Amino acid sequence: GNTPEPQGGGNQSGGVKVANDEPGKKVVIGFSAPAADHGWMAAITDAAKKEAGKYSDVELRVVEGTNDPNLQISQVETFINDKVDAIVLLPFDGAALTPVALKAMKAGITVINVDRQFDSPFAARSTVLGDNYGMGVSAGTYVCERLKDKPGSVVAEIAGIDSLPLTQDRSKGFAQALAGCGLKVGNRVAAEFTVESGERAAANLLQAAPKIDALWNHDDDQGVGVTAAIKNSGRSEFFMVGGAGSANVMREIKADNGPHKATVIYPSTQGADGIRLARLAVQNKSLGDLVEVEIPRQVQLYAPVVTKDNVDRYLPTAFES
Amino acid sequence: MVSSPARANALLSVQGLVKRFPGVTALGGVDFDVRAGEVHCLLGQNGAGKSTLIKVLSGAHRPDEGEIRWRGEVVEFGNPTAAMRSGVAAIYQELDLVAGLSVADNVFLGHELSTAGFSRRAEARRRTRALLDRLGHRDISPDRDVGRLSVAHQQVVSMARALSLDGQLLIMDEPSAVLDPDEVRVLFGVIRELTAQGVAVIYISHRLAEIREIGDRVTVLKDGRTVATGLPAREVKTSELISLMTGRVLDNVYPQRASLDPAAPEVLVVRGLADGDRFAGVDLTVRAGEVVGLAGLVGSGRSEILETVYGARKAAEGTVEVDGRRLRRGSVGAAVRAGMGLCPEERKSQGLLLDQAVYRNITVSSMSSFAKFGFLDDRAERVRSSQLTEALDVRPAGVDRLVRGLSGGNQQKVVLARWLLRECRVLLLDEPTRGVDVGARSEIYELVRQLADSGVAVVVVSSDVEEVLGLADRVLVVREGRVVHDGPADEIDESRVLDLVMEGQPA
Amino acid sequence: MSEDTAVPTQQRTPVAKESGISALLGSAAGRNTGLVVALVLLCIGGVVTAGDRFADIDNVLTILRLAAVIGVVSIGMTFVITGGGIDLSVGAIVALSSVWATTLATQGIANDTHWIVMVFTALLVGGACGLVNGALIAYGRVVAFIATLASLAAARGLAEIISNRKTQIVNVPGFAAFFDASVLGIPVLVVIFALVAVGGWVLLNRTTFGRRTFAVGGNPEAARLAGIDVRRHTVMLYSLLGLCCGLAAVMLIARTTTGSATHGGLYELDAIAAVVIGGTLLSGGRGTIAGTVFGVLIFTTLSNVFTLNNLSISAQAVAKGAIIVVAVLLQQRLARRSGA
Amino acid sequence: MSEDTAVPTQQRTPVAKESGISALLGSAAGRNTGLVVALVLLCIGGVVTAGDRFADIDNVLTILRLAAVIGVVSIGMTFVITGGGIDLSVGAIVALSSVWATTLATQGIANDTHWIVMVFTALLVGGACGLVNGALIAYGRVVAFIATLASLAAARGLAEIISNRKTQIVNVPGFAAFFDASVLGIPVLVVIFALVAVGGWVLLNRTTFGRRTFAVGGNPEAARLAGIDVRRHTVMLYSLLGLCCGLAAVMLIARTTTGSATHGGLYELDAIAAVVIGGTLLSGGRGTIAGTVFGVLIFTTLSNVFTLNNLSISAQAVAKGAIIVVAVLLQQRLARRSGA
Ligand SMILES: Nc1ncnc2c1ncn2[C@@H]1O[C@H](COP(=O)(O)OP(=O)(O)OP(=O)(O)O)[C@@H](O)[C@H]1O
Ligand SMILES: Nc1ncnc2c1ncn2[C@@H]1O[C@H](COP(=O)(O)OP(=O)(O)OP(=O)(O)O)[C@@H](O)[C@H]1O
Ligand SMILES: [Mg+2]
Ligand SMILES: [Mg+2]
Repeated sequence: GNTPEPQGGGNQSGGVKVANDEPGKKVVIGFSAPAADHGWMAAITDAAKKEAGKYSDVELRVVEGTNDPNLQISQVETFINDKVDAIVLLPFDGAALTPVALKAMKAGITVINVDRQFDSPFAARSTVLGDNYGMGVSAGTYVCERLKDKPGSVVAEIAGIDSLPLTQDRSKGFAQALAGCGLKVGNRVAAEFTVESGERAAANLLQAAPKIDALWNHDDDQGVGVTAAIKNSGRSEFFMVGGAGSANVMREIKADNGPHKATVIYPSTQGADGIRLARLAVQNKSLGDLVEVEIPRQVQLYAPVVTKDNVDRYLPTAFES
Repeated sequence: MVSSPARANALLSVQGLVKRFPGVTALGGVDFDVRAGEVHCLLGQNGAGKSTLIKVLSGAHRPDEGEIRWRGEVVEFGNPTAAMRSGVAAIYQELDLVAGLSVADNVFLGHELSTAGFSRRAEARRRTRALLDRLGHRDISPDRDVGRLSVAHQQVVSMARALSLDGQLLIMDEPSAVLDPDEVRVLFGVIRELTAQGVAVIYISHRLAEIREIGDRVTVLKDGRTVATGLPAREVKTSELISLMTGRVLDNVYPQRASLDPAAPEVLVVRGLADGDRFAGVDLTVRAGEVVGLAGLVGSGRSEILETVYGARKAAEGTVEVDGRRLRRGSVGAAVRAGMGLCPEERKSQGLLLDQAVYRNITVSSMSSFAKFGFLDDRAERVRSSQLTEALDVRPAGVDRLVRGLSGGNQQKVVLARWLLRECRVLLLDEPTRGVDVGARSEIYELVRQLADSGVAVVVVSSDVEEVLGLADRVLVVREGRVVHDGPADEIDESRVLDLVMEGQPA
Repeated sequence: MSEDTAVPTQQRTPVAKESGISALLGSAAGRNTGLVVALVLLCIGGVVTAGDRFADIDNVLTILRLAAVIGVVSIGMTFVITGGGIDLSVGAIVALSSVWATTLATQGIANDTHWIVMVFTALLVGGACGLVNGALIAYGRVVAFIATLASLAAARGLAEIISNRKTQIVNVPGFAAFFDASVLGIPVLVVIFALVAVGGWVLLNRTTFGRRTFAVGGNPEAARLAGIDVRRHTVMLYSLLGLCCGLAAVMLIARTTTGSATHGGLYELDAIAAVVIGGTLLSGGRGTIAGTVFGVLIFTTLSNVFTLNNLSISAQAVAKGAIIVVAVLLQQRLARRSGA
Repeated sequence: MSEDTAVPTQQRTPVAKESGISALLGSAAGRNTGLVVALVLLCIGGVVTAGDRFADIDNVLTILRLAAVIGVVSIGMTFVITGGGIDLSVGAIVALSSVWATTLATQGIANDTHWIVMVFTALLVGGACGLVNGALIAYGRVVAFIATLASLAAARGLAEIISNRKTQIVNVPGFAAFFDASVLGIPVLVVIFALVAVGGWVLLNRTTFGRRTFAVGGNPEAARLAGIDVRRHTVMLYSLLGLCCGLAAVMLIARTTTGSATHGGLYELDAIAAVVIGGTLLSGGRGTIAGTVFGVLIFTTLSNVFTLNNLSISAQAVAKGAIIVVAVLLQQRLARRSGA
């Protein structure tokens, strides 16, 4: 009876792997992430803190979130100076933080890389990845399923911050999945992961596309604004697929009273997983359900589609945006 | 100090007033009193503390010590509003108008005509119109942006503003400095009208002739102290006033002209200079050692001619040559490199770096002569500057002071020092003695003469016709942007110049 | 430069300025020819590239709705900049006001009484923040740039603490209904923007407060000597802007149905840009509400045209830079020619 | 205020100011007492809350390394602001320079020749951007705020287009080796920062260029009439800042081993804040390099102390705002007491 998702909430899995949760050697973990300028990112830090709070043998140091690689590097340097046992790092830019992560590894610190990948395999002991490309594919596949009988349908996309590689991966996955059923993205705008930017982008997009059949929005946090804009415009001819999987959107899917008919999960518990892995690695423990004696090099999380049919399964672990 | 009965009757009386600024005591004990209906003149050298006194009286500065009585009661004017409420209105030396606001807005700034917060604009415009008419300026529109008026017109607006306050005491800090004789006459008419109604006027000017004409009593300040008060303005001897002010005796104000060498080379040659309709066909030739004066009404375009010669404005037509080499149009850099220097009309906005040290203001145009490979020799700059400030008697001394803290006249000397340092070939002086006291004035005349004798070509613009005639070898009269007369200074007299200047003007 | 060439002694016919709407429109258009031309060019660009989709009435309303929120902030900013100040904390104040007005507690009271409680809360919070800014600057004599930079950090931090970094969704009946409605086909938000613009114009150009704002910004020393309490006036200017931010927060809550600590991101730059492109001097003493409105419209229309045309964000950025420069150059050339 | 009470006529001995290092340190500390005190208080706070972890030499070097990049930009910014300007595009110029210097093409040439090619590319791009800014402002007469806002958008857009919004990784041998090294235990980046600071100080305070900068910023019209080519000087100021941005880009490339269009985010605010908190007048005419260095150090030390102390992120923002205000008030009170 293991839960299908490793990220599936501490309490559930905690009950099973009693041996791993037993207090061990004290572990000091440094945690650094980009600025919590949108809900998902805030949820990442909150979940990590909550997870760390469950273990009496973990001391977590959380530093100010920042979108300046220069500052984030110096935060990691401070962790190195402090001789912490492990660092859980969600870098603003994976490549930019690689040298300092290498430095940390060389100093004997266990680095767990979360979400945005380093460009050197030696820079982290283990990597927890969401699947951005897979998210796009899941969303695209779902859209294809619903529109497969209607060739020539108009598909629109509201992306997140366009200059981030993760946004580009999501869009690529989405476009390729759509191509599989002969559809393509007709209109695309980018927002900035915030409610306000979502509203603004959606208002313009709805003008740009007089008729839409399906809309994929990369991020449920900005989705709150997108929904507001849709409501304002009084349009209802299309269905909407969300991204990231906030509790709000899942409740909407469950109630079936809004444009959202599905959302694709991008786990906001990756940071929490990072904390767990870091603790296990420092204490020389292994992942309970694996045969291996070491934790794996890389864990890639799945990006499932949540619909009315399966929403009850995901709602408990969804983040409140 | 005993308060005499006269004091008790006075509208305003001041005792033991002290005002200190960091590093300097501007007022070190001032006593005087002003009666209703009189014109009380304040005299004193540059930096004597006249403007500071005015600011204390009008609530703009708080005194450190001393007592001000208003109608016999001790008062404290904590801010300008308090003074205005009591009936004190002031025209400050440094015109304090807001560029960007209209004339009418400036006149009623701070005591706006309004109903429930909404401006009564038509009313304000009408009253401004009336005030300006009373000051003899039908030509200033109440809707005009004050920043676009000439300095003289701005001065008129300041006066309108002071009149609009309907005060019991009107304080004027060098109102005539930028006015031409005609306008001064109108001003005096207004002052007489006011005093006849019992309004008291404190009048500050460096022109002794004006004091004699309009003043009733005179108070002399020296180094922040009263050295004499209550002197009868019409009777007291000029020499006595000057020696009270300066502590020395001055006789001949204008220096002796050396006879001009007719073979001296033509240093500055201007041909057919024109700038749109502003001025046209200006020819001007100045030989080495010659001082050429430009006389004309305020607004006749003299400043603009000077600025165009200097390259600060781009000429539409015409050429400017220095020592036979033609200058690039509209380039100050070229003019300065060719050896030209300009003391601009508005020293505060055009001449000075107010928040920088005196020596930096002096060396700004000759930096390269103090620099090796671009690195400045600070010490040499200070030494040369102090030599100049001593020669010009800039007070207080000390070249590290910020220029902002200097009195108006001393600021003017700093600008002059800049071009003395540079050893120009051609020096253009726009109102060089505006706001400068008698003592310093004769020093400046002396300097100009010395410069000319050393071979510099000098052009002087001044609204003081007497000054132009006294100082210049040759006089040009400018009217509405044209040169209407060009001849030796000793072949023309003041009334003839005034005739030329006014010709065709409505009286 | 061609300046006006009247000889001073010659009687100059005073330019008769009629008051009333026609003057408002006339002078606004006159002094802002460059901006009007830029906006018209932009619209032509929109029609050419996006045709009916651009010229559509719904699209126009979309543009206006988008302009409304930042527009209200920009109008307040016009006052502060004209008065010689600057405020970097507007976005943060909008965020804090939006969060405070949508806490469970506030919403609870609003549900028990009336939704107007939320509006007052937002206005109060915004006004208070402005008051603090103004007091720091006028009485504490902290440079405006630094004081409001500090407020930016503090207000956003506070907004995050209060909201616990969650998006707060509004469930007060009546609130959304009121703000989503239309008056004669014009959305309430746009009506609010128009009212604020007209009110701002009257305040700046027709009242003592407005005259004093110009004076305080143009020459504070002269204003002081004229008996104006410059410091008190400064506090009032920042408080006014704070109120505008509070109002903008209400409008943003209505638009997004949420309050959030992320609201109002980079509003400071957007608002200042709109104000400055509109012709208000950054150094104070000159300001125009009409220009600000044009500035806001130019920026919103720009992003609308880009979106209609499906342009990439990077290309948008480059084009945006170019268009800003062209608009300003145009405005300058035309203003100079018209002798203003 | 204790003033000296010399009567004006009394001859005042001109204060002889010795030149040289002692004067530099003395006057810098003197005029910046408030900043020094603020920094010392911050350090005491650091030692009290984080003890040895703060006072550690490694930690000090960490602070300095962090300060180096933004420090170089801030020194350039000091010149522009002292000269009466402002530049909002610095972050975007850093990004564009970093991207241009790390394209495959540039790296290819660098690999074939020498890594210095990358350095020159970055400097060239930065300088060119500054030149464009300066020309727009000085000759095009576009307000600095708007011109550089436009450059901000354009340069970031261009950086994204060139990099195709990918992070570009540096693989040039020697480059990283050079910049990661230390000189006598001091990291090369810190050495560069120190050199730029000292060079900037000399340039601003000891050369004709610096003197002209003060003149141009203090009263451009007076500077022009004194024979200074104000427009050319303005162009030089912005170009200098552009060069500083190029250098900062090189340092950032070294620190992150990447070039990216996202580099330098919000550097404009950080740099302006450091400059202004250091005592340079935003309106121009007064500027101090030492103050800027203190300003940068205060901000970086602040975030280091926060990092060491595990504070809640939102509380950090609030504290940051409060500390900025306190530092400025302190600086003002002390400066006023010392009669400066
Ligand atoms: N704000 C100030 N800060 C420092 N010193 C000042 C300030 N204002 C005036 N002073 C000093 O006070 C003294 C008196 O100056 P004030 O302007 O009153 O002279 P004044 O008699 O009006 O001279 P002038 O005839 O040149 O106008 C001068 O030494 C001047 O340097
Ligand atoms: N920048 C300007 N814009 C508009 N009008 C101007 C400008 N500069 C000057 N004028 C006008 O041009 C006229 C001529 O001014 P100018 O200063 O050249 O005369 P002037 O003979 O030197 O008189 P003054 O004695 O006042 O210096 C003035 O009436 C002034 O109003
Ligand atoms: Mg005076
Ligand atoms: Mg003149």
